[in-house]
Amino acid sequence: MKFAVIVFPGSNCDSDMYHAIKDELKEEAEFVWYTEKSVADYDAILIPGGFSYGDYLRSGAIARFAPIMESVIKEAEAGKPVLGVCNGFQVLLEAGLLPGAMKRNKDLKFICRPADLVVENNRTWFTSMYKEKEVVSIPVAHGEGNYECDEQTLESLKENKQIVFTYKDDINGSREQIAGISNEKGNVLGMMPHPERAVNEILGSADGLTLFQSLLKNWRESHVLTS
Amino acid sequence: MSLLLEPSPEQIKADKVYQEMGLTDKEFAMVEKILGRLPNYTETGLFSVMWSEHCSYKNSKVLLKKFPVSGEKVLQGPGEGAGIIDIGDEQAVVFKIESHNHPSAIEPYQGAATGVGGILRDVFSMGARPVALLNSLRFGELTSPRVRYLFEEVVAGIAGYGNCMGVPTVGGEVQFDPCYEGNPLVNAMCVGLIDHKDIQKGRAAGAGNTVMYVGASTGKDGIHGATFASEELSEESESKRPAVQVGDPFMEKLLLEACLELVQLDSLIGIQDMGAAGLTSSSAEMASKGGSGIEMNLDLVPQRELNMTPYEMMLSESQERMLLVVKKGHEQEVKDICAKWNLLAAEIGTVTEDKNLRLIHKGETVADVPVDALAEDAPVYHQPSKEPSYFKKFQEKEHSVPAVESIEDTFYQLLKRPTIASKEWVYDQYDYMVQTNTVVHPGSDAAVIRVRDTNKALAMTTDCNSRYIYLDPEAGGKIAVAEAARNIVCSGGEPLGVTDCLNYGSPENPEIFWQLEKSTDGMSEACRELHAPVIGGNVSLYNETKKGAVYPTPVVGMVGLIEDLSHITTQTFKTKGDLIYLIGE
Amino acid sequence: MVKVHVYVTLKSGVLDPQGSAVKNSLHTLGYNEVQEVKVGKFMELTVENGENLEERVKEMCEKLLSNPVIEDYSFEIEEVVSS
Amino acid sequence: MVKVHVYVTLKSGVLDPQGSAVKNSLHTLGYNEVQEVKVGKFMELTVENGENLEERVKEMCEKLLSNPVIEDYSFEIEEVVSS
Ligand SMILES: Nc1ncnc2c1ncn2[C@@H]1O[C@H](COP(=O)(O)OP(=O)(O)O)[C@@H](O)[C@H]1O
Repeated sequence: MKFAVIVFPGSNCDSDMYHAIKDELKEEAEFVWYTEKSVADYDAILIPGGFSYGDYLRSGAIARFAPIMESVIKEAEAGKPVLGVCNGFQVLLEAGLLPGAMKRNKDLKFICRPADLVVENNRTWFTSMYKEKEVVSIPVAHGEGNYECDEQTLESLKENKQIVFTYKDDINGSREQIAGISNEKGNVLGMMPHPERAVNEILGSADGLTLFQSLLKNWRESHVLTS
Repeated sequence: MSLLLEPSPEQIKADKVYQEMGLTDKEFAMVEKILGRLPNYTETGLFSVMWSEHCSYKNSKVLLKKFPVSGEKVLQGPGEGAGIIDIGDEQAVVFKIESHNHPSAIEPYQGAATGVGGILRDVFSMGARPVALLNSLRFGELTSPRVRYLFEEVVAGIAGYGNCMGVPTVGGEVQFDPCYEGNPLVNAMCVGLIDHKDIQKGRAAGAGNTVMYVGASTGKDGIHGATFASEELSEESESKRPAVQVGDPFMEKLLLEACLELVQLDSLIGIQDMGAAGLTSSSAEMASKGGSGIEMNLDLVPQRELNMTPYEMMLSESQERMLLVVKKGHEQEVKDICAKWNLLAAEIGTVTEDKNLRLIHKGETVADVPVDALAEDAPVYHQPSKEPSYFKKFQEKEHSVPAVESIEDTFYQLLKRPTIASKEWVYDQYDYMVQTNTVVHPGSDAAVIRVRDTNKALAMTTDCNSRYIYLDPEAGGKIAVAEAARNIVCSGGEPLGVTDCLNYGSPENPEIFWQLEKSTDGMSEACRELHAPVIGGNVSLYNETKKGAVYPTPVVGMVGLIEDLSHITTQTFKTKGDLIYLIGE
Repeated sequence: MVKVHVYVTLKSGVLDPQGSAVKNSLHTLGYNEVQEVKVGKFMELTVENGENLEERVKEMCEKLLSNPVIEDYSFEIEEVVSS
Repeated sequence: MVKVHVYVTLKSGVLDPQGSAVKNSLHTLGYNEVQEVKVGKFMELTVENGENLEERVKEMCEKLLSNPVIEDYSFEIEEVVSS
């Protein structure tokens, strides 16, 4: 399986994502520079964390207009798996691929720590190897992870099972302790916690690797079916 | 300010304008003698910053000479942006600590942030990729609202810059004591990794080669910051204060990535960060080290404001800038890399044979001075030293053991002291995991970073108990080094070397100079004993307010090598029933 | 040349963590008369005067300067400065 | 009740990285008529009307709402709303 890791000016978890795929999942990964035009040649698209454009104005607001995003949006709409982590999630929100928006953490401070997440929906491409309601440890590192959306959006998120991860404890003020959501189709996942930082016990947890393994497994299975 | 308002050379001498810039009468006379004429305003500025304590170490040079600086594995000792030590497999570790005390006292967020920015540039201008940041902080007591403000903002500033850069902040220390009330200490340390073949030096060599400017444009911020750092803080500091430098970590991230690509170019001759004293120190030092001169056309310097004078451009401390020397004819290679990272790259001058720093502005030569005079010939002072009376009193005191009525109460009392309490509130705000190499997180004795694609790791720590050093500088100096070494060893590493940041009061006070002397003696001895050479550091003097000087605070930054990942040990008790041993005296 | 002042604020009903922090600090300092604080952004754009100025500023606000999911914006075309 | 609008901007000469990022982004989007962007803060305070209102708001601005080392502030006491 071939993964694209999108690199914006200011991305800084791009290498971590790359190494998670290459060294731990042992699949192919390539960096794709923000000025490029197409991600059509890849099987999945990863938008890493960091501070694209310094997070100036609003996190993700400027990156969302980078040239590569047109192709990302197109592929996402066509059903290709897209994962946005942290700043990548913020970019997906700004681009309208996922509903809602991010505000500053409720106590206005950046937080970096291992976090307990509850797998709310394990019937997605990204989470099928977790158990439902399983508690997994995946670190967070963000200043603006306080998820906000209106009532209507929240209702439809719930109805469509788009809430994929929640925080076990309220760490940043997010509505309903939401940590990660998918789009309606389920092929686009945005999450604030960093699965690529939890891919080996030496880093404190390997719970994040399961996410990439699920994706790989589901992709392989669908690939066998379609080809 | 327009050129016309600058005082003439004669006025500078008659009205002692140089004093405001930080030069003494004697030093000005030396300048006059070196030049064989009176310096103009810009030239006086060049000498005043280059001869400030911050750039010249004129008061501390004699002390730094005592440190052991060599060792089998030392690839670069003190003198460059950062020191370098071999770790095998054609790889090396690069590290350095630096202070940003005075800027942080005035504007804590930006002061601390730009301190982190500066130390990062020192490391990546050597060609190394920064892999970790640490810090060492001192504040007054948290009961004061101003101190709380300083503490919160300094921590936020360190986090803001380091997190955005994607370099994990993995360790440090915080101490609270009334002596730091008006003069907090903010020291930042950076550790980088490099392949031997990529090691760069800050040199300008080869007459005819091109001097290039890369990064942010030059503004009027931080003019005279180096001199400011070399004075006591007073009420006046507020008004005399230069425009505060604001950091742009996003720009620095681009600069980092661009520099790591630039160092791969065969046509790159030298590169240096424009840190304190900006264009002046970088150009004069590079030329002096390269045994050549530099001529720069200041009209070509990217400027953020209209009508900047040569004086302002040369003394500006705008952040996120680098000076490069590139083989003639290869400028486009540099421009291409910079364009990829959306950075400015301008050709601003050439390397010359005559060993002078010559500045051209609007067609006129506005400065022409020998580079060695700026970079090498600053006066060296051996300040008088005197044992303080408090020391004698302390020595005469009888040893006493504090009476402890309830061990439990005392234990909780101690844990409640902010200096001893958990620092989770601090390091929770730092992204200590980015780069996914942090194997031992903050909260243990030393932080551990694995070296990717090897079975090795690096342990690192900053330590200094300034109360010990105040009470007995020589023993305290040894203790600081020994504590750092213990932290490394306990984590499974062997000490490789030390970087230090000497934070003291005014060296012109003999009792403070005595503290400096004694504590550096102690540190030197411990470093020698432990085979941990000092490969770089920084000196921050004049940390005083009206109420007095801070405790002598020589912060020790130490890095150790862990040969095998299986040697990594953490601080915590692991399993019920395990035996507890106490070893040592 | 014209100066355009753009104001971006959180939509009413959206909890404003910065606003409440500022309010609490003001209370701590003794300014108890402050009932509510909202923190937003203020941007000053220097723009070459041209056709459809107002229309174009509106677009900039909607596309980039504000996030319509949680923010409202307003702007004023301030003053004409000699160019 | 009165509404107080507070505007906080960077002092001239102080670097404004946000402003330049926004300007560049506007150019990328084709709004080349934008010459300069400065980003600051806008705060809306709802305050009980009382003695020395202006004086007290000034104090708040200096003590808390702006950072006098790098920022300037200004304010308007906007409108009286029925309480
Ligand atoms: N300013 C700081 N930045 C990052 N980490 C810090 C800082 N201060 C303390 N820490 C971390 O907190 C832990 C405890 O620090 P400290 O109380 O100074 O203990 P010790 O005396 O064992 O070094 C250490 O792991 C240290 O690295």
